[in-house]
Amino acid sequence: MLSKIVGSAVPVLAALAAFLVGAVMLLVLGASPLDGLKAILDGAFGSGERLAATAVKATPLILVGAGISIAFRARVINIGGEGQIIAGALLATVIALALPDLPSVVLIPLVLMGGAIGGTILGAIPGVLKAYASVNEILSTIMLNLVMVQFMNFLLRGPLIDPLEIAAGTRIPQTQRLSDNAALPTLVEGTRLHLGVVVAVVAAVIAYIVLWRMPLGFRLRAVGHSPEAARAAGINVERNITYALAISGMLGGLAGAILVFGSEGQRMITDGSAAGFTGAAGFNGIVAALFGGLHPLWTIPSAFLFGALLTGATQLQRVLQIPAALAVALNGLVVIFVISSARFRSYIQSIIEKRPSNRASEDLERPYSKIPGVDT
Amino acid sequence: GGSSAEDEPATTTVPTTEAAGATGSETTEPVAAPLRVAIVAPSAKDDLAFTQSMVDAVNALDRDIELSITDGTFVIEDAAAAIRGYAEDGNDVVIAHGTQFGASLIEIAPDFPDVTFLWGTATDTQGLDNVFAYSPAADEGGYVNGIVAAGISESGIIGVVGPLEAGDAVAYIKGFETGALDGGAKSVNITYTGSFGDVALAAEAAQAHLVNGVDVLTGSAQMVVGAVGVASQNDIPWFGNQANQTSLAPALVVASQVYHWEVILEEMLSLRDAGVLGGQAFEINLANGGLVIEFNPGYDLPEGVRAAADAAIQGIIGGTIDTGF
Amino acid sequence: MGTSNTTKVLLEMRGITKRFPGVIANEDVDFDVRNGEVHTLLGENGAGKSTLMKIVFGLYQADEGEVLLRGEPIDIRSPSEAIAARIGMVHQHFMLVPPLTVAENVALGLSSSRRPFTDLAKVSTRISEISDAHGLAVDPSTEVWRLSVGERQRVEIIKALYRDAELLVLDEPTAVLTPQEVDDLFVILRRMVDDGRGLIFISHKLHEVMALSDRITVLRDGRVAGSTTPAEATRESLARMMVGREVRLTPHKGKVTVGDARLSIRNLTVIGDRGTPAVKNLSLDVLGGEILGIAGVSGNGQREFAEAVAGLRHTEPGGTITMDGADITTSSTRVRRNLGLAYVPEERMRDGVVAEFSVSENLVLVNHGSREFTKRGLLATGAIRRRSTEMVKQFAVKTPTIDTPIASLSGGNIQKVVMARELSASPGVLLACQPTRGVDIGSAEYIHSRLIEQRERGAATLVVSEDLDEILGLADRIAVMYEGEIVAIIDSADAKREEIGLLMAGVLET
Amino acid sequence: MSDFFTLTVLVAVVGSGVRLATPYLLAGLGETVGQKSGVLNLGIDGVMQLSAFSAYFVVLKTDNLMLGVLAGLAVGAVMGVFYGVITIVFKATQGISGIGIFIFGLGFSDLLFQRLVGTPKPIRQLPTIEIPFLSELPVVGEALFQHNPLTYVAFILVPVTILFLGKTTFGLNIRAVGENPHAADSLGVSVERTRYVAILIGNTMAGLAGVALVLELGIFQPNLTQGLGFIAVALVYFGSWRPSHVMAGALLYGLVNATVLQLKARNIIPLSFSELAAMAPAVLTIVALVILAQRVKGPAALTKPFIRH
Ligand SMILES: Nc1ncnc2c1ncn2[C@@H]1O[C@H](COP(=O)(O)OP(=O)(O)OP(=O)(O)O)[C@@H](O)[C@H]1O
Ligand SMILES: Nc1ncnc2c1ncn2[C@@H]1O[C@H](COP(=O)(O)OP(=O)(O)OP(=O)(O)O)[C@@H](O)[C@H]1O
Ligand SMILES: [Mg+2]
Ligand SMILES: [Mg+2]
Repeated sequence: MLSKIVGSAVPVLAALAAFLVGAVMLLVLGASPLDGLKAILDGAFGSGERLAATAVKATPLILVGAGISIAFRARVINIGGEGQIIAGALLATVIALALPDLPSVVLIPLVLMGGAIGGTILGAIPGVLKAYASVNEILSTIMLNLVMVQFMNFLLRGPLIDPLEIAAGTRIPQTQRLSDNAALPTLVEGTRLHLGVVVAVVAAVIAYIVLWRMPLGFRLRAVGHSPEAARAAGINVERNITYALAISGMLGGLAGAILVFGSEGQRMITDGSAAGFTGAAGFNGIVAALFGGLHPLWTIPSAFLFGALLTGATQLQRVLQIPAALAVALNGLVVIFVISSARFRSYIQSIIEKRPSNRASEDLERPYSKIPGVDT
Repeated sequence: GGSSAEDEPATTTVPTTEAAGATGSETTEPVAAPLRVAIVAPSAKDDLAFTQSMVDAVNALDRDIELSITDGTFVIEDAAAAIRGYAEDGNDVVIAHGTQFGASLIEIAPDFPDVTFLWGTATDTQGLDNVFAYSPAADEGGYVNGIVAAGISESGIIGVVGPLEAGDAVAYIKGFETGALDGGAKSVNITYTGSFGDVALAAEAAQAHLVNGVDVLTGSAQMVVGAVGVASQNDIPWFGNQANQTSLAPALVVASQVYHWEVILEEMLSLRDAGVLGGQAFEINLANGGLVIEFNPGYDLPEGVRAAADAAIQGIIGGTIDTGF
Repeated sequence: MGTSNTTKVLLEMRGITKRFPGVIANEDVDFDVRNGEVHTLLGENGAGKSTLMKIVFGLYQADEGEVLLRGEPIDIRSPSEAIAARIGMVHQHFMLVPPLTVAENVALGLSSSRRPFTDLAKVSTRISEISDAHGLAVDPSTEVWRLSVGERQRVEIIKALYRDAELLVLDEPTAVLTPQEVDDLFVILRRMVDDGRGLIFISHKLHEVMALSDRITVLRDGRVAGSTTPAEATRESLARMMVGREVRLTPHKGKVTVGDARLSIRNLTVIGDRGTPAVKNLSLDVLGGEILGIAGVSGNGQREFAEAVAGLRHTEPGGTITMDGADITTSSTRVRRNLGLAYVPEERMRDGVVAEFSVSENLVLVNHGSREFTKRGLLATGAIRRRSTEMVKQFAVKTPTIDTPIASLSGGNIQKVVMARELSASPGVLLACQPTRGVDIGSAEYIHSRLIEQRERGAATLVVSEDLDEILGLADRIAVMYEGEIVAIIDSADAKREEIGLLMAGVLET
Repeated sequence: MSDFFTLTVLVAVVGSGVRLATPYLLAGLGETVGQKSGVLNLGIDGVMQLSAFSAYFVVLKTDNLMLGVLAGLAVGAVMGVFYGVITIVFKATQGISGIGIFIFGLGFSDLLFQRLVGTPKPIRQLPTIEIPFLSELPVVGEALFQHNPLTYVAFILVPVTILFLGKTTFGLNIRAVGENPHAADSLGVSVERTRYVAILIGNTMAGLAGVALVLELGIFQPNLTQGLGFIAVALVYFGSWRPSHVMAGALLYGLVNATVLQLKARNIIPLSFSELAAMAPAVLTIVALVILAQRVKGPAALTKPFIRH
């Protein structure tokens, strides 16, 4: 018990250390860290609407983070979140464009499913390539991100462009306003808190159940820890690697659909870069997952925290005129600090538990083997 | 909707929040508080291009203004959050400086009926009565630049480096193409690199033009700095758009079409003073002085070419020239 | 057992204690080696042998105690300091870089005369000299991955000799060698001792220990359990000293009537990792109620053969594998297991268990998805725990709890977990590879008895082992594998140790 | 279409491809050295941005190209020390900590730029150096021997890296440590030190790649690299850890890009297919990975932290 508490304290301390560096940066930039903190807190939690905005910002991070957690448990590194989000968004958008008149009860599940399928396809590609052609997934997912950005630009500037944009000659790469029947219903009147938030949380809980309570998750984790032993036990390693990336992609794709149908503008739009549409959720989701100890449930509060940091950063810039890039740099530091503390944490835990620090598990490419508060 | 700042405890330190929210703008005494204006823009506030043109314009206004800026918000949802945040914070005027922000504005503006939103570049207000739309007739200056470019080109081949085929870049480039061809150019080669941000690709696109015998270059959007670099290394004259880009290549920038939004900003603010919070569209053009062709005194432009440019400007103002856009 | 001509003490360790979190690996250990002698360290798995030697070699630092080299106290803080002090070590696991050549492997860590470049020509020449002087034939320009296990062993020794080691530590050097290779190695080692070097030798094989040692020290639970010499000791007395109780070294087998062939292999050809056939046109029947032992030097295709039977490796067209009448040649591992195949892989830490999983998770690794362990699509935690507890008890697995990560168990207990998992399914065909390699005597005895139980139950049991004693003790029939073929099948009643050794080495034709 | 295949155009495309390849090559070679020692660095894109900014800033302030190059190298080296501590001392998961470095570099260089510079101001660019005689050769002269000094440096570093890894004692140590660190350790080769130096080399070269990019362009902007560093990592796999193959990959990538741009400039690719054409390099890389991946195994200890046992 003690070891679990100390264990979860270590990454939190590491994150605090990163924020301390952030405070120093603020000082150097000539702003008071206290004012900065106030601005961030105010921007993230200052009102019901802002709280809702934070939750909405956290939504894709929860989904991508849960997906990353599943992938990492199977020892697959999915850096393709950006591309998977885009794929999901595109397919969901096409569905909404094709069937705008379906009633909400049908159309909303349909577009969400479309998003999930789009993401699944884009996740399955590197999955199959890794499992059956030994293509390193880090690289194929990065490359697919590049491909998807251009594909998105092609579609949004060409076949899917808002006819009004052509008429006006501005040609902003955006679709027309999509069917209101597909809009994710608002949960709290007057805020932007929409159904997508609930979908994400439920998806993360399901991800947890799959990973720790279902045979599929058992196999994914076995494959992640030891593909050789899994294979000898009769588990189809290739197929499970494909599943891991496909599921991870599915959650990313779902995030893509939610980004479109939970957006202010109720349409898909970009500025020509991936982040212009995704808000870099594909990368920030990795950060959230990590901070959540690569555990789908812990990813929820973690994503909320980073959602807060991101919304808070907008306020930081508004109020103190500190560039939002500070928040980006800070995110990087949090990743570095937290991941660097992982070994320290298992070392401390092993001392507390008076057990040999798990010798065989030390060759990990993967971050933590045990998560506080959860028996595996 | 309708939950605006007055429903929430004012947590910001801004003293005017309550006043602005509770009493509405029409009763605000002009002497009391400065006008609070906020800009949300996709690129950096000193980008020597689109965003800077608006920041310069607000600063050029002869009014007591308290200006806040959120720049570099190319993520549309982030921009939306910033726009909403500024409205909540009790700003009087929020400038959504990017066509792509329009979709969000449609959702936000009705929630803040006392705030005036400015949206550009856009040609209509989407039926919202607290939104002013603004746009540049960028094709006009493009045409003039095209005439000049054709005048100084020896090969008659002229290159254009664009980002995505979108926004005012399209208008500028179309006008430029027409002007250059009217001015006697043999061909105008246009490359869209596919990115607003990739400077390296813009530079290589300029290089590719040079290979094809291009001896004059222009371009639009913030990534053109890469292309300007190529131009200056190869002594190729350059035409700027949006802001005065002379500082990028003091010897080679021939002219820049500069956006002087202050001309129409003043009009919009006056309307607001008079109680009209939006509902109209504005355009800057050569005729109203919102578009200005600023020639670089450091570039030795032949008399004849300069005269042709002036003639073109007059022709456009007079309506005798069609820019093709 | 040459009598030592010198009595100078080369290395002396006094009161060595080494702790790891939660474990005391060495406790107050005294140990010494003289020039010109082989001093053997004996002990069960986890007794602390390797740890003690790693302290000698500077890989670990002792928490307490002192080390004297040639009478002088010395503090060895890294392998390079050990090498400088003329200590060499041949590790339990080969310390070679497979893609590099022999010369590059030897040159690693040496300073070069042609700095910053390596001087491989000079190194190669010197390797050849050492090869000639000690009878360690190996080609310096070959990449190590091309070498046989025996050759790799030679490279390890050359590495130590190249650095002019006076004290040589050999941690289980014979675990992967044939009887002939062991004999050759012992000749080489003897010669080195006669040159005046001191040797520390570690092995689990008692007859080797009796053959090579001058002195023997036994470690138990990190402490010295006693010291003796081959003259005073017997294999039985050594085993007793190690385990702390009486141990039966040869398993007891009852009489069983054999049944029909349950596993039939016809014309099996398997391609190995190097792209050449590792198993060539092999045919074999294993009958119900018998243990068929496959003897052979490692690298003669046993591994590929076993993997092909388990469904982990493709077979070439033309061959067939049949189990209880069903053709399983192209079936997946899971299908084979469902048909009643059990498989104990040779590398248990890699293929046998998921090291990060708990004992319980490893016990259900194969059948976690079965009806017994799932309820409405979810894992039935209760049923899994109940069954695991049972198995742990039944197989006498020493573990704190069933939730303990398996990696923190000793090698013998890990193997018991694998056995428990594989045998609890009451398999029709059991394929056990190196079932007791590196496993201590006590656990080995237990594992052997469980294998014999399977035989009595009527299963067809296939035991692949490089330990000839194990095969001789267990098997009803012995198949000798050489270069991918079965060169002879001998009834164990008629089997002679020397004959099998020669068959394994490919010297004797049948 | 036909006028694309004129000599001048082809020469220009090759020249442009070589120029575009330079930063990929520099970063890719550095990453090769790092990976050979067993350390994956996914963060080189971030390192490149930090180095690019510092070089830009120093040249902006001093107008001295040499100082700019040195500043970029120094920042690369500092990031190397940083990454070394993360991966060697703290033994952090390499794939993820690299992402951390990337995000940090992206954000921090942006922050510095906005705070210290703001308006993009052009700086002096690297001069083109025409190699005597060679540059006068027909065809190849213009395509290959009229470039800026860092392009030559990048290509000279290819044989240097081959020699370094293949023939020097330190190169041997790097290869051994990347394959079997325990073996190297047992022979007194310090795994930590070797990896440290390899990481340092890798990051410094990534820094140089950033410098090459910014001094070629003569301007800085946030996210200058646009993910170039990630592609450089991909090229290491593409080149299966052989410097000459990494060079081939970098050239291929540069040439495909240059060709696409050239085709766009001549209106051969219709504007509406611009984006599809821009997918070409990434798609080609994936295809190449599929073809190559099965045959070549990377360093066995890649991404595995070293722990004695
Ligand atoms: N690096 C380490 N961290 C923690 N515990 C360790 C470490 N190395 C060894 N141990 C523990 O120390 C004890 C002694 O291990 P050691 O490897 O010395 O045994 P051994 O006698 O060589 O066994 P074997 O016959 O299996 O090789 C074991 O309990 C082992 O788990
Ligand atoms: N290694 C295994 N051991 C026990 N049961 C298994 C194993 N693999 C799958 N199962 C179970 O067998 C059933 C049918 O297998 P099926 O192949 O349809 O599942 P799957 O999800 O595709 O699994 P896999 O990916 O391992 O093939 C599943 O319900 C699953 O729970
Ligand atoms: Mg299946
Ligand atoms: Mg040992």
